[in-house]
Order: sequence, then structure tokens, then C-alpha cells
Amino acid sequence: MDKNYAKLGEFTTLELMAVCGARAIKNGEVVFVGTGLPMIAAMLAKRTHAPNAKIVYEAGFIDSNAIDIALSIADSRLGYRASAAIGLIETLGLLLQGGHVDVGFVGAAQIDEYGNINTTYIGDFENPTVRLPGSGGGNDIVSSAKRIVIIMTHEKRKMVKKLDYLTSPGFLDGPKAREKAGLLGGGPSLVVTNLCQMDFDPETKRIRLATIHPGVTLQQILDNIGFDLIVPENVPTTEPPTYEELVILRAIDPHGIYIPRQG
Amino acid sequence: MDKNYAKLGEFTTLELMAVCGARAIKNGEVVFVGTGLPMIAAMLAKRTHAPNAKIVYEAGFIDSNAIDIALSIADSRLGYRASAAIGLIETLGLLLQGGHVDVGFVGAAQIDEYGNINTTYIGDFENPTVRLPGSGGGNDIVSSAKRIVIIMTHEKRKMVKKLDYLTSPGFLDGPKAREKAGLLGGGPSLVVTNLCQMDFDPETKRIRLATIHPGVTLQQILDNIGFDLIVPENVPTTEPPTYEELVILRAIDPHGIYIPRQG
Amino acid sequence: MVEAPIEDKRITLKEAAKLIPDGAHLFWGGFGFQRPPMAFAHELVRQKKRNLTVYTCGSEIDIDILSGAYVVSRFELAFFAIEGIGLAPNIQRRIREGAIQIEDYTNLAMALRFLGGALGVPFMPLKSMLGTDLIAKTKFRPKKAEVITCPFTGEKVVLVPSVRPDFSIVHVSRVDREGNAQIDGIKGEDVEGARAGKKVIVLAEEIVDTEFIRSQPDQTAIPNIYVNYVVECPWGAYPMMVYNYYDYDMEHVRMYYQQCKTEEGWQKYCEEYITGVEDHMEFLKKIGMERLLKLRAKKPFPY
Amino acid sequence: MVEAPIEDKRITLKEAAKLIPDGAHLFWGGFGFQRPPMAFAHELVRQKKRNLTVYTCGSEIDIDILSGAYVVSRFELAFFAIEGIGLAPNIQRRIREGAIQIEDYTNLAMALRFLGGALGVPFMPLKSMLGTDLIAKTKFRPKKAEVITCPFTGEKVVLVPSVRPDFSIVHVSRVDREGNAQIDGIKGEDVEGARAGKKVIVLAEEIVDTEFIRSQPDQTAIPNIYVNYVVECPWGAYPMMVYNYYDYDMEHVRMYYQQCKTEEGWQKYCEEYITGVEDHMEFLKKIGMERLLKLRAKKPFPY
Repeated sequence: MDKNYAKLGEFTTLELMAVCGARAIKNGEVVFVGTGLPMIAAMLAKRTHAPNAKIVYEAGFIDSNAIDIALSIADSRLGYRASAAIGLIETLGLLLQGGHVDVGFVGAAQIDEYGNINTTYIGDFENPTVRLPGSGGGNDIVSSAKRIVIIMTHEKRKMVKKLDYLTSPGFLDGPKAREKAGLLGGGPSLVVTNLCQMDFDPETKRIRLATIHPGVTLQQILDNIGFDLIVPENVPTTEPPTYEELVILRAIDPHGIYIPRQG
Repeated sequence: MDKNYAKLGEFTTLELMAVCGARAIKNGEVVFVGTGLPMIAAMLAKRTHAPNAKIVYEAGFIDSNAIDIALSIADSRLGYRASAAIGLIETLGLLLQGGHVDVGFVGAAQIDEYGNINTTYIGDFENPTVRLPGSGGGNDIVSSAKRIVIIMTHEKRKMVKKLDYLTSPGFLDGPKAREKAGLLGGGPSLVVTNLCQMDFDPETKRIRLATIHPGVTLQQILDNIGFDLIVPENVPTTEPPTYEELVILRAIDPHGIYIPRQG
Repeated sequence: MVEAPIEDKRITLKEAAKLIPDGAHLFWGGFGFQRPPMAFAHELVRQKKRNLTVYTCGSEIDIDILSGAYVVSRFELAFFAIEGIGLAPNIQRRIREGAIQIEDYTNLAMALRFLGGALGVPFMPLKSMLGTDLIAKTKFRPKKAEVITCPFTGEKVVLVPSVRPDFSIVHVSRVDREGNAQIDGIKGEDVEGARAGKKVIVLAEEIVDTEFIRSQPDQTAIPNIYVNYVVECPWGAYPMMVYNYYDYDMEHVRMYYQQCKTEEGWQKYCEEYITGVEDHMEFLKKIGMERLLKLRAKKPFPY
Repeated sequence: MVEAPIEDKRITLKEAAKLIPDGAHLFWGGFGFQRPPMAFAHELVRQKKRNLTVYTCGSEIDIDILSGAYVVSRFELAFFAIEGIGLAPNIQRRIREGAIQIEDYTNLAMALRFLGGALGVPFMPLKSMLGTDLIAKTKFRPKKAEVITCPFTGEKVVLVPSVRPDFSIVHVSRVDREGNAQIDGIKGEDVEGARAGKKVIVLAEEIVDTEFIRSQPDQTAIPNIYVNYVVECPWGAYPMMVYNYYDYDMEHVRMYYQQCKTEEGWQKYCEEYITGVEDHMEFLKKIGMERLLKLRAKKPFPY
């Protein structure tokens, strides 16, 4: 099938990030998401290549078919045509820890080169500069989903050699560390930023450049990262959004709540 | 208040046992019962002195107001005007182990002098003569309810020095043994048989004669017991049913399913 | 924009029973007289399954039939009998023959073992069983339960091992083609048990449209994600009961109990009602429409 | 024959808040924007409660208000923010002042801690938190979590201590005078949390007749046995949402967020909407009927 790709300038970076997130979801998969970009990405996937993906929100909505954008993970909007509306032990315990979740989406205030995540403190534990929201269900998701997609902005202060606080476990300190710790899930598999996509080297479990977004240079990526990124020889350009994806995406969030219209 | 007691011959032993069971329930208490006599006793209590007693059946019926006799603890009849219909973890876990149950009723194939109960095997564990139904929720009830009423028939082979199998914990081997074992509930408080009522000596935790049913002799009781019963100096006669209790009791089980009509 | 095709997980009762290999481990749903997977038990007998291990809290005629027909060789459970009537007759005989072994737990312990399996943790804590032979004596499990000291309070706590059987078998009120199930009335231990199985077969009194389920998502007891197969199976718990659907048939239950007191009586029952009929529909025809219709729940009563 | 008098557990919001002594430990219900006990938070501020410890999974403006007014000094929780907008402004300031300490868990860990408390066991097992600072670092609990080796499988399991707070505070859809409560839509962690408290206060959008509850016992989320007090509290979660009842008021939420970025802004908000109004009804009048009616759920949507 010939894809009808949009050209640079016809889509925003946030739109590209949502499309990258959507493409990380396979049809039929059980997807654990929060509000914001991951919600948009999952809704897009369901309306394109993954109609039978099942979207789970930790507040208790299972197999949601929301048609309106929700502001809270517990938003009644997420109950629309859901399979079930139950509670946290159902979603985070029975579904997720029980081994039924294929892919979980999370954000990060900081990540390190093993995909470990901080969403709790910036600065010192005793006297922090900023107190972030905390784990929520983030640690639960990253601990137990079969794979994890991290969506975040690409900044040097966010991609660090050493986290201020380790909230959610990536590959900890390297190969086999998750298994040794007793964790059930597969760990992080993809990081989507405003500059690129990154995955993890299967040997070292360290983060690795996967695709560079259209119009972005390798140097921009390296300038905005605080740890040694593995850069393979040939890094492809990120597949741009198709016109179809863009049209559907803009219909999902018509008021630009999470993806503001292009200025 | 002058009570209008029925005379010997005007009531059956089973009727007296049901009345004894009912009187062990105080108004407002949470009562955990099974089918059979305990169900009848609890229904009688609710219709006489304990209208606000809350009857719980382990299958999930809470604060039941059944008007028909049920044959199974999971019988839909028990759902009539109940507060809630949920499940086993709710009743045995959250309500009972959670500390909300005041009095639990159980039966016994064997008891010993500390009120320990066998409902699992008669004979040798490896080659039993009879395989009984097992604990069911019995051990859970006897472990965690604040007090326990045991209803059973008075036979030498059932009131034994040593149980063939210890299914549910009375006072184990004596004072402080329940506390040492880590049990939450208060242990057995009353045994109602076809001959008498027995309670437990607060010092030794051994079983003790409390009241003798009308028309029964002390010797009959002693002849039909396999352990040393504590017999206080003055043992009163069991308070007979009142006419009011009998009328209500017979209306509860009009077809004599659990309490057959006097021959 | 793509419309999601509705997944259709429906198979027949025969196909469902065929999925169970000899030697499989099953969670067995229903509690007491309520919603036992009776039709599924019949079909397992017809297909001559052998050497199954069954995990349940308390069950009755359904597991007595599985015992009589030598389908099950091991139980881990808390209770079996024919409540209000007497001891389960076939199980008694099979235990004496040595054909069946039982590992005893309490109802709460079994329900928590299913919850633990469903939660993906290897054990659950409880405060029952302490000080008794339920901990001291075991039949076949190398480790039946462990008493530990709580690291927070110092008190004694029993850990019971979680269960993740190969299949969970549950009979529910209604389900859609995708496997979203509603259960009226009490749930017994079916909510936990249905989530504990590696594969889950849901039998239901009726199949309903998925839009009916999705218009009231807070009524779903078992969401589709857990469910692999769906079987339409009206009167599937007969001669026991289904809340809001039908009452038990005590005449049949008493007949079963009386007749199965002898091996010959059981063989006759089995031939007449199970192996001698082609399938569940033929069984229902044998019972007769008149008899079944009389048992229907009389609204507003659920029985 | 005696008719059971219906127990009447109704008290006013003011009376309910008066029950909470300074220094008490509370389970705090609702999750995210759904059913937070907002009116109860306002009343605790009006009554100048101090030094409370609050246990919750994830909460938002409600606990930010409790923080801003110095009602709470300790939280054990998993998440706080104003979702979709930003960090909770008052909590940030109070943490910097040293007025608030937070012990961090995950949402699953907190929900299981409530379940453990409700079940009467001193801990619950889970497979989250392993390998992270959630286990390695503690603020004020001597024992925050323990990693043990499973006696059955040899795998590592985290034990988290159960919680039995002095009071559980939940806001539900409807309740009868006896305390039987129904919750529409998601339950968050309220089912477990409501059972964990030593005393339980249920606030509800409406009080319904007990016969309505008893005609559908399988709809009861919290049975009367657990409940000590019942408070009728319509629009009690405003400016957040209640499933099937009303939507959130994003204009008010954004105004709160913007204004509370400064201490002066928060003081002004608190004076205008909380301490400066006599009670919940006066608060609602201040918001205005027109605004409230616009937010009502538009059937068949639950928002």
C-alpha cells in the first residue's frame, strides 16, 4: 500500500509524537494509558490500524471507547461504551500485575540511559527543588506491563546520567537486573520525544537512537541529552503522519486540548 | 415482664434448640450463620428480641431478610431484601476477618473439651471411615468471629477426648493458646445440644454445663459425653420456649424442612 | 476511520469441553446450589475426561458427578456435600476406593488463593487455619501453607499459595459474544476464580448484544480481556439454581442423592441423564419443558 | 412479631466534620476528578482541623485545599496534581515550608494497603516498587515496605503494611439512611477504603429509601454494617465530577489553579469560597444555580 505522507510543516511535533505512540500499538493489544498524549495516541490507534486494541485507564475503565477528550484518568467520559467500569485493584492488580497488559504508556520528568524513570522529586530527596506528582500508577505500569512506551520532551535536564529519584524501574543497572529484582514486566521498549524515537539495545539494555524526526538533526538530539546515547550507523527518519492519520487525529481532539492547532 | 412459657410436651427438642440459638443473639449484632437450625434461630431472633440483628451468609448475602427457608447457603431465597449480595471474600474476608462479626453459628461432627471442632474426617487421616464435608467457611468463622455458638447433637462419639481431625479452633490446648496461635476471634462461647447448653470456664477454657433442658437429667448428659464436663453446683433448667416464640418459629418453617412438626 | 469488528468468542459446549486435556487443572465456578457449571460437568463426563485437578470453594452435585465418573482425581477445596440433604455420595465411594484425593483449605483460603493467582502474586495472607490440622496435615501438596511472622506487627499470619489453573470454568447470568459477563445476585468466588485461569471459558444462561453490556459498564463482572471462550448454555446449572433465572429442582436433587447411595444407582443415573443423552439440549428435553418452566424465577423474587 | 425499625445514621456535614479530632488518620476517597469528598474538605477547613494524616491513592484540588489550610501534615499516597493542568499549587508551597511530609507508594500499593486493612491482615503482597527508591527511601514510616522471598516459589515479593485509619471518608452516588451505598461508574479504591476505616462516614449525592436499595442488593457497593454516619451532600464533589450526576467545572478548576499559584491568591480563594461562606449550601449558592444546572449529566452520557 502506498502511504500518503504529510509533508514537513503540515503537522506539528505533538501530532507526530501522537502518531508515533499510536503506531507502537498493535491490533488486539491491551493498552494501559493515562490522560494527555498517550490517550490521544491510543484513540488514534483504535481508529486506524488497531480497532480491536483495548484501552484501559487505571481508575477502572476497561476497553474504553471514549468519544470526548478526558482531563482526568477518572473522567466519566472514559466510561463511554467501555466493557467495564470497576476500580484500581481491577486495573492495576488483576489486569496489569495479573499479566494481561501488552503495552503501557507513561511520561517522565527524568529518565536515565537504562530507561529508569523519575516522576517524584527534582533535587534532593530531603530538600527537593520541585515535588512532582509521584508514581500514581506509573511504577505499577512500568513494573508489570509486557512493554513500555515513554513519551516525553527531549531536554538535557530530563535525560540524565543519574536520576534524582528512581520512581519506576527501567532496566535498573543493566541486563538481568529486572529479573533479579523480581519484576514481572518486560521493561521499556520505546521512548518517543519531540526530536526522535529511541529503543533499547538488547545486549546492554541501554537506550539507543531508533529514528530521527523529519527536520531534526542528530546534533540537536545529542545536544539535548545528558547521557551517552547509542547511535547506530544508519538511523532512519521517523515515518511522518499520513494525511488520513492527521485528519482522524484532529477529529479526536477538535478543541486542541492536548494537541493545540498549528499556530 | 411475665413470660408465658410452653410446657414440656408442647415443644420439640429441635424447637428448644432453635430458641436457645435465637436467644444467643443480641439486638443489633452481626450474625454469621449457615443453613439448617442456625438459619432458623437467626430468623427467630430477628422476629422477636433482635429485629436489628444483621444476618450474613458466606455466599455473599448480607443483612438478609429471607421469608422462605433456604436449602443452600447460596440459595437465592437469602437475597430477599438483603442489604447486599456480593461474594465470599466480602463475607469471610472483609466482614468476618475484618472484625465485624459478633457471633458465628457452626455445627460439629466432633468437639473436644476445649471446644475444638472436627468437620473433616472420622477415623484415620490416611484411611478415614467417613469423609465429612470439610471446613467450608467453618474454620474462618470460628477463627475470627467475636464469639461462637456450636449447635450439635449430644452423643458420646461426638463429644470426644481427642478429635480425629482439628478443623476449627476452639481454645486449642487451653488458656492463651488462641492468642499464641495468632487467632483474631474470641472463640466458642456456647454449645447448644439436644440435652443441654454448655459454656466455657473463663479460667481453664474447658467446657462447662450451663443449663439442662427441661425433662433431661444430669446423668443423661454425663452418659453421653466422652470427656470430663465441668459441672457447677447449681445448674439451672433451660428456659423453655414461650408460646409467642413457638408460634413465630412454626411460621418461619411451616413445612418443617429443618424442624419437623411434632409427630 | 475503522469500525472495530466485534470479536466472536462463541463455541459450543462440546467444543468447549474438547479444549480440556486429560490431567488439566480447573477452577470450578459456582458456589453451593448457585450457578454450578452443571452442563459442563455432564459434557466432561460424556467426553470421558480423566485425571483432572479441580480447585473450588464449595460445590455439590456437579463435583459429585465428576467424581463418580472418574473425571477428577484431585480436589483442592473447602467443602463438598449436598447441602440440606447429606454427604455427597459418589465422592465418599471414590475416596474409599483411593480414586480421589482432597487437599483441604477453608472457603476464605480458597477464595484468596484465586485472588492471589488473579493478582499475579504467589501467595495471599490470611488469619484462618492457624492452630489446626488444616495447616498441620497435608495430602499431596509439598507446601500447603506457611505460617510467618509479620515484619510490621510481629503477629502470626498464614500464607496460602496462589492458584493459576489451566482453565477457569464459570457459569454466569449473561455474556456478550466478546466475553463481557454479568452475574446477578451473589458472585461467590467467581469474580476472582474467573481471573485466575490461564484460559477462561464462560458459560451463560443467555448471550446478549455487546451494546447492552456497554451501555452499563459498571454492571460487568468479568470483562472480555480475561475471557477466551463463550458458550450459550440455558438451564446450564439445572438441577441447581441461577439467581433471577430459575430455582433448584429439589425433587431431582433428592432423587440423585437417594439413587447414588449405591454404585449401581449412580451408574443408572449417569447412563440415564448424562452418557445416555446426546447433549445438553437432549438432557433438557429429557427433564421436560413443563418441569423447567415451573422452576422459572417468579419476579420480583430472584427464585 | 417485631418490625425492624430502620436505623437512621444521618447527620449533617458540620456534625460529621466535628467527629474528626485533630491528629486523626483518614482514608480519603474519590480518585482523580471523580467523587472527591470536596464538601467535607471545605468543612474541615472551616472547622480549623489540624495535623491530620491522609491516606489516598491519587487526589487533586480536595487535598490541595486541605494542604493550603494546614489541615493535613502528613500524606501517604501515590499521586497528587491537578490533572491535565499542572502541579497542585498549595502542596508545593507547604512542602517547601516543611509543613507537609509525604510517604510515597504506588496506586496499587495504596489500594492493596486499604484492602489489607479491610481484610484484617497486617500486610498485602505485590510486585510493584521492586528495585526503586519507593522501597529504598522513606520519609517518616519506620517500616515502609519489606521485600521477602516467597516460601512457595522463591521469587521476590514486596509486602506493604495494611492501613486501618480512624475514619474513612467517601463520597458516593446514593445511600439509604442505614448506610447502604451505591456507587455508579468506577469505584476507584473506595470499595476497599470504605471498609478499612475504624469509623466510616459516607457522603452522598442523594439519600434514597432503603427499599430501593434492598430491591437490588447486588448493586450495593458499601453495606450498612461498615457505615457509621451518613451525610446528604448534593453537589458535594463540585468543582469535580460525579458519574451519572454532573461534570466538572473546568472554568472553576482553572481559576483555582491560576489563583493559588501565589499564597495571596490561595488566601483569597479560601476566604471567598470556603471560610467566608457559612456552609456547603451557601457555597453552592455562591457558585449559582445556573452554573450548576449546566453541569448536570446529559443522559445517556454519564457526564
